[in-house]
Amino acid sequence: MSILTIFYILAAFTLATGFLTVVSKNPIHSAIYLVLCFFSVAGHYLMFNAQFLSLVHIIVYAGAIMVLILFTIMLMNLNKENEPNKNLLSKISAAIAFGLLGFVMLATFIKTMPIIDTYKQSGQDYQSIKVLGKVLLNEYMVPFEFASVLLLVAMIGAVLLSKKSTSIQ
Amino acid sequence: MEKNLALVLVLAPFFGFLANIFFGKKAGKGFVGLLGTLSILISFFATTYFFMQIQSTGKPIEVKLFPWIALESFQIDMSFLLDQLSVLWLLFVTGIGTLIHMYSISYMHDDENMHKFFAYLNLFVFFMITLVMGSNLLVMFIGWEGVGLCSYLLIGFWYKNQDYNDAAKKAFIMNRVGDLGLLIGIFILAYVFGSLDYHLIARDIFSQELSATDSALISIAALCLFIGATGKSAQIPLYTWLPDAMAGPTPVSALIHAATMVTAGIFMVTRLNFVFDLAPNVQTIIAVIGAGTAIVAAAIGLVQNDIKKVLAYSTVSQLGLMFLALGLGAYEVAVFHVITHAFFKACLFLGSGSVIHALHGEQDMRNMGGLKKVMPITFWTMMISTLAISGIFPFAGFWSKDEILMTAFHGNTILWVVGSIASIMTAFYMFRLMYLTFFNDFRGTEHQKKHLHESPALITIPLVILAILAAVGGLISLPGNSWLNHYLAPLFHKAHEAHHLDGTAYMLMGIATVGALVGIGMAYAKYLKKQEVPEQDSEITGIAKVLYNKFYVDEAYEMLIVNPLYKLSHFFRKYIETAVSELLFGLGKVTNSIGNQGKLVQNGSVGVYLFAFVLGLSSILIYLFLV
Amino acid sequence: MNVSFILILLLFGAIATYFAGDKLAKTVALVFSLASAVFSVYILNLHQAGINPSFISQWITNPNVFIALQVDGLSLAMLLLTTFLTTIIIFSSFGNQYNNSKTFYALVLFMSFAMIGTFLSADAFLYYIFWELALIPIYFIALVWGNGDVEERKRAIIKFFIFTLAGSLFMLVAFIYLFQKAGSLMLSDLYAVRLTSQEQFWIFLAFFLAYAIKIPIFPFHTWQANTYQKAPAVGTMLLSGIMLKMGLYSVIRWQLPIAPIAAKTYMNIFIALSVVGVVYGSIVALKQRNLKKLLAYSSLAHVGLIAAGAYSLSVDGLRGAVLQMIAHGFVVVGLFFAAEVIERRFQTQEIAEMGGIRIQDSKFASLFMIVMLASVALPSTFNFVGEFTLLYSLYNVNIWFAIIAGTTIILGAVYMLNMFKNVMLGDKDSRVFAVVTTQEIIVFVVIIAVLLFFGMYPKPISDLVTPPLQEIVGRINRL
Amino acid sequence: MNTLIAISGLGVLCLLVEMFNARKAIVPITILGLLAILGYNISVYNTLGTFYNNMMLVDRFSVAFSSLFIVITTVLITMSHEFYKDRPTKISDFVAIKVFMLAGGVAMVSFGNLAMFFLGIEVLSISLYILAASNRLSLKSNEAGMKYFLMGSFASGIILFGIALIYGATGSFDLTTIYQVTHTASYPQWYIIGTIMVVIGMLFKIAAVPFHFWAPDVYEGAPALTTATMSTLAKVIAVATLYKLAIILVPGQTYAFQMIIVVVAMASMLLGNIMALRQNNVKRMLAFSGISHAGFMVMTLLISNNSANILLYYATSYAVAGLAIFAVIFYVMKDKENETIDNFNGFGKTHPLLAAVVTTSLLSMAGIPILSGFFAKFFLLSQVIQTGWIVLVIVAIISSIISVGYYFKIILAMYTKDSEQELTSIPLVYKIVAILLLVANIAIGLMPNLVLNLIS
Amino acid sequence: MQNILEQIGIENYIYLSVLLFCIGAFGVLYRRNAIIMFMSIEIMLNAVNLLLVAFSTYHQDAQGQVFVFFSMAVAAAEVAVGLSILVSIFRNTGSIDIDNLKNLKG
Repeated sequence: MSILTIFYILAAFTLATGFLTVVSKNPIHSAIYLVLCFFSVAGHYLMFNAQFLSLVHIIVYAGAIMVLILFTIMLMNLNKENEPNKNLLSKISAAIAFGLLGFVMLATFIKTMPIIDTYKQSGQDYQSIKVLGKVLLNEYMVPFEFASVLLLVAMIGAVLLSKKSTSIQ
Repeated sequence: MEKNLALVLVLAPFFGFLANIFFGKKAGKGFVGLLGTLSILISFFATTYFFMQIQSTGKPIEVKLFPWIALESFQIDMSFLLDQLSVLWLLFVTGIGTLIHMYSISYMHDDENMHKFFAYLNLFVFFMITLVMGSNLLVMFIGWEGVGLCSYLLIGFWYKNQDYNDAAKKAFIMNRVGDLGLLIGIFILAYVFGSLDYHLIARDIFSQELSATDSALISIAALCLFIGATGKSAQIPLYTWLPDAMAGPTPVSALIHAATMVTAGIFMVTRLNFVFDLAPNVQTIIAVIGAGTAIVAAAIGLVQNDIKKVLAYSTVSQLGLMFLALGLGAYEVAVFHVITHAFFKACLFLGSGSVIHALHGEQDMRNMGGLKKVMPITFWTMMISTLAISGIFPFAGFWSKDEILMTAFHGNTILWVVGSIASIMTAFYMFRLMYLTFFNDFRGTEHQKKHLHESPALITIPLVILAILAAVGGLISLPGNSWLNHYLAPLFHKAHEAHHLDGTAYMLMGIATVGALVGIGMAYAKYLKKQEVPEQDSEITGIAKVLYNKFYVDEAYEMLIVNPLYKLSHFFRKYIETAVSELLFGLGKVTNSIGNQGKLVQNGSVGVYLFAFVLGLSSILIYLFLV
Repeated sequence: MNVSFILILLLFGAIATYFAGDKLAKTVALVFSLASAVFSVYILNLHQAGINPSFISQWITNPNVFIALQVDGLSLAMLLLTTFLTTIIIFSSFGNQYNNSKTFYALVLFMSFAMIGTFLSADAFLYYIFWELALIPIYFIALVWGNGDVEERKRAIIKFFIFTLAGSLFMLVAFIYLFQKAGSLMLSDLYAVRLTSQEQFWIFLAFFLAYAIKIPIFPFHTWQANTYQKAPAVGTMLLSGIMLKMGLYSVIRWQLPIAPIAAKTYMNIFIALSVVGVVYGSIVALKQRNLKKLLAYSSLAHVGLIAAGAYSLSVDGLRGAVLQMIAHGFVVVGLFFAAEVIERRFQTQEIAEMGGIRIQDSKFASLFMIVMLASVALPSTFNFVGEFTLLYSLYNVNIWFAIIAGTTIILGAVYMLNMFKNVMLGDKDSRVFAVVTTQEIIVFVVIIAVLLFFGMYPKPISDLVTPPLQEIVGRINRL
Repeated sequence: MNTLIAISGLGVLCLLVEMFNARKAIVPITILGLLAILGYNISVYNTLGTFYNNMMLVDRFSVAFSSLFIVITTVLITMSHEFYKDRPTKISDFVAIKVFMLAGGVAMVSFGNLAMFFLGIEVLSISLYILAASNRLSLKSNEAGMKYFLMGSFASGIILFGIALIYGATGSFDLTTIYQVTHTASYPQWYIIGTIMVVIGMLFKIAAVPFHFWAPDVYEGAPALTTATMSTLAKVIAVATLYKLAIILVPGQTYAFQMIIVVVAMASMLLGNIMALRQNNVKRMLAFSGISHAGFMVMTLLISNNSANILLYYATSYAVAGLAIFAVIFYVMKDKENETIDNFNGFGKTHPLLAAVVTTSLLSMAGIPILSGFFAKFFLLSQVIQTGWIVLVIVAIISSIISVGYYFKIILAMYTKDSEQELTSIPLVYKIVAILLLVANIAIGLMPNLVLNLIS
Repeated sequence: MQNILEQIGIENYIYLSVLLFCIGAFGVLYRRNAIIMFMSIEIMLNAVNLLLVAFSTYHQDAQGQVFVFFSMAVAAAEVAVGLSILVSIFRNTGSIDIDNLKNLKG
């Protein structure tokens, strides 16, 4: 079983779970498919030998984001198929958009794809935790800090939007 | 000295006008009349001085005042020219003007706006003097339009009556039609000769060969100028305003619409005789139109019942005869008839005014009659003038009309026949007028009858003077020994053979006299012998009806020109205006409908928005990479 | 002392008027307008004495823009026209009571400021700015103090605004293009720039759109009648008396010399359009029942003739145009003032509701009549001088232009006399017409005096404007 | 270079001040802080270069635009105290978010690395999502926040995809490196795709057609102050960033790229103005007006000569006019059920001064001289015509004409209709701000050199 | 260390992420349930992350992977804000159907 076959299987799995996420009627099912999808993506990362990244990926996406989403679903008691039927037109238009976008992007890439025979092999370590940490905290120190501002804003925002304010009533 | 005197000549009436309009009301009617008359009299005296001067030296006097309009190729000055023609014209303009002013003192005495009347009359004389004295066409044009304005003001003098105002308006507008022609003619002359000065144009014409284009242009110019003349001098096709103009007070009719203003066309043609001489085709047109006007107007005059309307048509007819003469190149003959016509026609109008005055405004001859005994002076003066206009020897009209017919006879027999018939008709309707007015019994109301009286001296004196002039005016140009021809000779550049007193001449005189007598006889038979009175308006039938309604020319104009114009106006206003606005509003509507479509797309659904997003993205990628 | 002082004076006057309060506003405005008139006479003296009162100073360095105010005979004539007419117009409004009159009179002075700026500017950028600025005050004057139904007024005035703005924006495009070519927008630089005939055509057309709407030339005139009708008397007078002269002046100053080849090639078309406007305006005026609208259409006819003369590209045509601009400025102000005098008493503009005024007030009748006669170009009035020169210049282009345009002589008489008859004459005296006041008489007398004096002796103005016009025509013909 | 840090610090300080229960001091402190930062920012006008491992690229462009952002933010924050008067407990959050947003904006115009750009745009966007939805009890506000969030995330995805492709093609996120690679060596076509996707994402942010659909809805639904922020600050930031990106990333401006910009600009100008004609809601109308102005500003991408200056001038004039209008809108639309133009009825009589401010600002937007809007359009078009896209100029002119139609709707309402509501006094802050902005507008108009030569 | 791309090829990764991205986009367009739309957006971001990592390997460069961390932070922040907006909508309307949000239009 060559690596390529593994890739194909994994890719098919990724796409399939992604697609199922999108089309599942039950939000819970969608969420579960999405988690599977995330895992498959983590699998891809592993194939690249990016262990740290795949770990972080699973922690952040599956562990944090999906939990948050699921939590919200539970909170709102949405775990049933309560989505009314969409009208045909919007379905068709979504399908058209999907087809068009997919076709255009794929066609574009196929058309513009350079022929790559040899791949760079630096032979150096570029994706171990150590290297990543160095890059992140040296070169990318400012963005790293700035990301904290981003998270701070999100935090303030989340509080601002969801906190029941008592002063107005 | 001469310059100052010329200024006095021009400005005296103008000051009369100013004084009357500003102070007339306060100063009182006596002052107004006196001032008005005196200011003209001063002009008259000044004219007499110049007349003497020119008689003795024969040299024209030019008075340059100041530059007026500057054009790139030449400049138009405000300047005056006193030569044989203008002085002659001034003489009878101011002379008759003085008489008529005098007459008006009494005639208008009861009108509350007498000061305005005199002011307008003075203004008229001022403009008439400008017209005559201008040394170039444009100064003449000031006078030309100015007299038109005064005519407008005076016709509509009784402005409370909207019919009178319409008549005034009509006069002004029809004159303006002619004025446009005149203006175009002026443009052409200016273009060809680079000047509008009479002298310079004449000098150019005689000093150099004219190219073919120039000759053609001059022909057009002559035609345009003649169109101008038809407006002012009431010729076909623009004559219809003159009968309507009788709405004005009678002295106005006498001064403006008989003696002076309407002869401006003849003056202009005579003034520019050297131009017309270059355009023989146009001269033919002038002659034909003159003859046509003469007979058409005479025919209409046959059946009119309003005393002033009869005289108005008579005027048109006589003017036609003058143009006939002009068209045949006999300028001095036309001038001669202008002068005699001024005398007798002014007299006739003033006489009719006297009658109307006596009858408290009655103008319908069917309600007159038998006034001979009550108003002897009026009767006799009018009788003399009637004889003169009918061409009875030895009154003034005989000589001048005879000259015209003789010229016509030599020029073109048909024109002569037409002119002669017009003359016969003239004799007929003039005597019809006399018989209906003065003979038989009075047909008016009892009230009127009680108050019948002869007019006061201020009215009769001018009548008498004019009657005398009408009787002896012919003396200035007796056949064979014409002072007038001699006097005017320097003006004309084309040698014009004088008529000899030969057999033909006597024969023609005889025919004319017999013709006149026939006309008189018919009138006598119909109106004195049978004592017929014209039927009421509704009973008129047949040809008479056509004539009575003036060949329906007014109606035709109304239908062919006025109504289409108003319809066009309506059409423009209703359709073109809206169409143009709608076109532009249409653009607004298009944007609005685009906006509405846009509003439909902007339907609040995120799906649609994202769809548009994806479409935009895709099309950009397609455009960049796949096309 | 240079000419920029007059702009400062008026701007300051506008501000002072605003702060003077409602009661004093009109007096203050009159004083300032009078001062500007006096000062413009002073400038005239300087000019005659050979001193050049022009003003130039750099404004924006990149792009190169100057504050350049140029005084020559032509701009001086327009300056005098504007300052004197503004004074007359302000004085004429003394008989009216306006709400919030401080703003009103401030706007009037501001408008005068902008119009004078337009006439004086020798830098296209500055010129354009003044050109647009003049639009704002008249918009508000017409909108806020206008008459008639609010909705209709709004529609008419927004139409006017969008029309004129649209036109002038195309002019702006032309200027931008020229700026790229010349590197500066100074008039002298624009004159010097070489353009192909293709470029000239488009530039000419862009200018034409702006000016044709402003003047207006058929078929761009549809804003005019309604706006004139809805605007208050002062607004109408400003619009018709001065503002539309901006368009005509610009044709002479900017359009023709910058695009001479196009002007020469297409002159017949533009003359024809103008002449069509003459006839069209006259014919439409025949059936108008609203006095101000009738006057508006008559104005359309008159300015059509002026435009035709300007496009004839001859000294005669241009001079006639300038003379007639001035004459028309005064006469149209007089006519609209007469309409206003009637409206003050009868509260109507409908001709059918008037009549019989002459019985009650013959003085007014006489004054009105003289102004009316001047507008139909009776010889010895100023308008005749202009109209004659214009028609003659048209004749030199083509006799048919002269004949067709000449019909205005006839048609003008028709509608004017009809109007006069229906408005003034007759014996209807059901409505009381209070006798004209001294203030109203003064306005008329001043206007009439100007019209008659220059009618007899147009030489001073003619001499003043001829040298620059000769230069412009020379420039056109050189190419 | 330290501007970004200072601003972020100021944001944190706001939150701290709240913790110390000094609510009333928040706005003054922030304003003072911002002014100080502004002063600092101007002082580094001449110390240019790259900082923090090329993460920040400080040049005159970034300094000038950062200063503009700071000024706009200062104005917005000055008014926020009055605006949030009935929600005092949350004022620190609002102010802090705005300050952070400013930090995002500064990061966006002075980024030297795509990571900074991406984080900056996310900070900006997330702040705006929050602000748009910040009126929690209003369904409209919720809807606006949600729509903006969904579409904004989508656009973020596109931008991120583009960045990934750029990285894939060049192997770096560093602007200088990318620039060197694309101008010296050959590179895969992905790079172009990537830049196009980034540009499209930015076109979304500036609300250019056809990526504009979110703008009207969000502007309408969001609280007025947020709308003001979006239509002035956010738009100006996005435009400046788009400009910087396009200039640096798009190599040698091909015809096809220009064509896209031309089409987008024309569509934005026309559609924005035409749609605005049909609006009754003032905020919505201003949204469409903003779309058309985005079209105008996008045109700067076509021109080479002096374009940054012109963009700065245009943006300044647009922001100044917009803020002045909003200052009045805050007052007029306060506690109003609907936000239609009718609320302006009779405003000319009741508040002549503020009405004059609105009028002049609208006229400035419409491009009437001597106001700055005219000069902005003039400078812009005079450069565009040089590129040969005369069609574009004509379309710009036509859309300007159309725009007069709706700008004058407000003016007409103010001066011709009668007011049916009773007079209330205007908060002093709004009045002062409005008048100062009016003065600024005219000053920039009369002395364009003040702004026009800052960059080149 | 061997480059895995030699056996798979970078193009395959590009296609995969494009497809995944399109699926995400499709989800955003297709669904009206806001939560699932959020999930779709996460799929889109994941696609990009995958691409970044692939390119990181392609260039043998750590920056791409570092960028993924930022991307994750952004994703987390977005979800947090998005969900809180959703919560407040849900509190107001009792629904998370995006089609109910059509008050703003025209």
